Amino acid sequence: MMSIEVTIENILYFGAISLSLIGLFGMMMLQNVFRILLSLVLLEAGANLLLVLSGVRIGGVAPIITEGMSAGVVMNDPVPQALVLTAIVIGVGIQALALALIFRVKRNYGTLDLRKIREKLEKDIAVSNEVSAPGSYQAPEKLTESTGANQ
Amino acid sequence: MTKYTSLLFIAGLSFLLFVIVGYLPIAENPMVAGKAILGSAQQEVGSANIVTSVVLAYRGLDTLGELSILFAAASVVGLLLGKSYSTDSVKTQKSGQAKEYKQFVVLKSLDLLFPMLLVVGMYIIVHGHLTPGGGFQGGVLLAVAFSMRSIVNPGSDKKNHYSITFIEGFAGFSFILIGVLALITDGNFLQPLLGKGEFGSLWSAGTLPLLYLAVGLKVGAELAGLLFELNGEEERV
Amino acid sequence: MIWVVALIVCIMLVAAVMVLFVPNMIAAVVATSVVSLALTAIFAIVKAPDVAMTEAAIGAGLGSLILALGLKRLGFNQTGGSQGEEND
Amino acid sequence: MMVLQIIAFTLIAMAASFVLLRLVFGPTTEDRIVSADALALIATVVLLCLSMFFESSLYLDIALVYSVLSFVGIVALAKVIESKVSSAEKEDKKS
Repeated sequence: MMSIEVTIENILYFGAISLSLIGLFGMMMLQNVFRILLSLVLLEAGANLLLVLSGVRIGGVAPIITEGMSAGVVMNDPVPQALVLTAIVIGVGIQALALALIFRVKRNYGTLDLRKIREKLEKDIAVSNEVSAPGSYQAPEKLTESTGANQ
Repeated sequence: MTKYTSLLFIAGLSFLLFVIVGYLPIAENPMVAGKAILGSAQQEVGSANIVTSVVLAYRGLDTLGELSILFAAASVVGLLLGKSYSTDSVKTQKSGQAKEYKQFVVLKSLDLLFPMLLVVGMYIIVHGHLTPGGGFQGGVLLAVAFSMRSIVNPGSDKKNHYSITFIEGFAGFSFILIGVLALITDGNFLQPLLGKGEFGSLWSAGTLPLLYLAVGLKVGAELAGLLFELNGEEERV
Repeated sequence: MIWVVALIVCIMLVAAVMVLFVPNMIAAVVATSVVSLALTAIFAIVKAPDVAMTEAAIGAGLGSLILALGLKRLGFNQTGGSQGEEND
Repeated sequence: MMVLQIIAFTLIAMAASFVLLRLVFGPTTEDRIVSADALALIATVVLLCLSMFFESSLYLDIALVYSVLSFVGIVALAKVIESKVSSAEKEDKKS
């Protein structure tokens, strides 16, 4: 049985992993597209925190050389910090791109619910292929009802 | 059924992550590349901020790739939203002027904030090699400074998209030009040029401040264009 | 110092759970910016000032700005909140 | 110095927990936005205190950037609320 000390690093690792898992949970379980985007932001933040924590050293200072600094001082690892610096900026680009896609989804389908979008998408595909609407293996009764009402 | 599978996957992943982190050497990792960079960055690059020297000198090509990814994201957003953006600008022009009286306090405080945002942004960009900060953070400040007024009052912006495109292209071109000049004179792409200067002063670390200025202008122009695009009319169903 | 870190991590996790389960969408965006805020403080505590400044500028400022523009444009601000409280 | 640190962080922790209560249980959206604004102010103070206790002026820039940009984010969120009010007025006029 491993004993776990309560130190600052352990608390921070716990927070980072929990944040990533909360984001992953949201991305897999929720049905609203906008909320899935928010979960993606959380997942990204947790991964970034985990990456920065891997470069922290005990008693380290920021990797910036200042004037009164003695020679033997320990510095944090600059490489993960530079990686995360890049990742955060790319993350906001991904966020804006996903938001633009969500705008288009809203304009075309009129809803943000993932199940309704999937239903309408399958119907569109069936109409464009000139076959009857397929029954989904997940909810056959509901789907046939909705398509029957429209015909 | 899918729900239970997802829950099982998340539970397994959390178990795996916690066990892996339990066996990691927390806060004492060997930092193979980091130690070498920390030892030689002051002599080789001459920038006080070692993260800056990693971003622009040791991994400068990655920064170029990142800028191109950001450019691709901004242009795809423009491609997806471009039509509605260009049509409603004329329509909202009149209502924007009428709205100006309603939002007096916010608009005046934004006018007061505008020079402060510019000064802070340029300070962050120019001092990127001495203090924390740099092109990305200062670029965000510049983008917010130029697009905030049109976000608060959608009819009042002049929509000079042309100058934004020009600044963006110019900054990207100058970034690559500095890299190619280094390739010609020194044999390595994006090698810092112009001598190291006095350590810790504003004109030090060779071409790193110029590179960060280019990055800041490019990021600022791209994000400002992105905000203009996203600030369109409400989606009608 | 350890209690400060524990409190900040607590704030971060509470806000993260709130992002997923609060019914109002505007409150979810507010909670996202609170997560970024706590992350900024954590990055400053682990002595990574560059990353902390990036997170402050992009996560807390530009991120919530972009998400607020998205909310405005997607029509989550309609009266009654029936659209905003669509099931999730 | 240690006593000062403990007192400062205790006061900040109390303020943050009260504001957090309002953020989680706030009945209206406006409450939550105001509490997020207050939390941004508290975070600025935390960053300034960290800069004092680490005895390094590098962390002051973070507080500067954070305080400026949090204002902008809150203004954008307030715009969402304001358009909510104006669309409600429009619907009232229609009906």
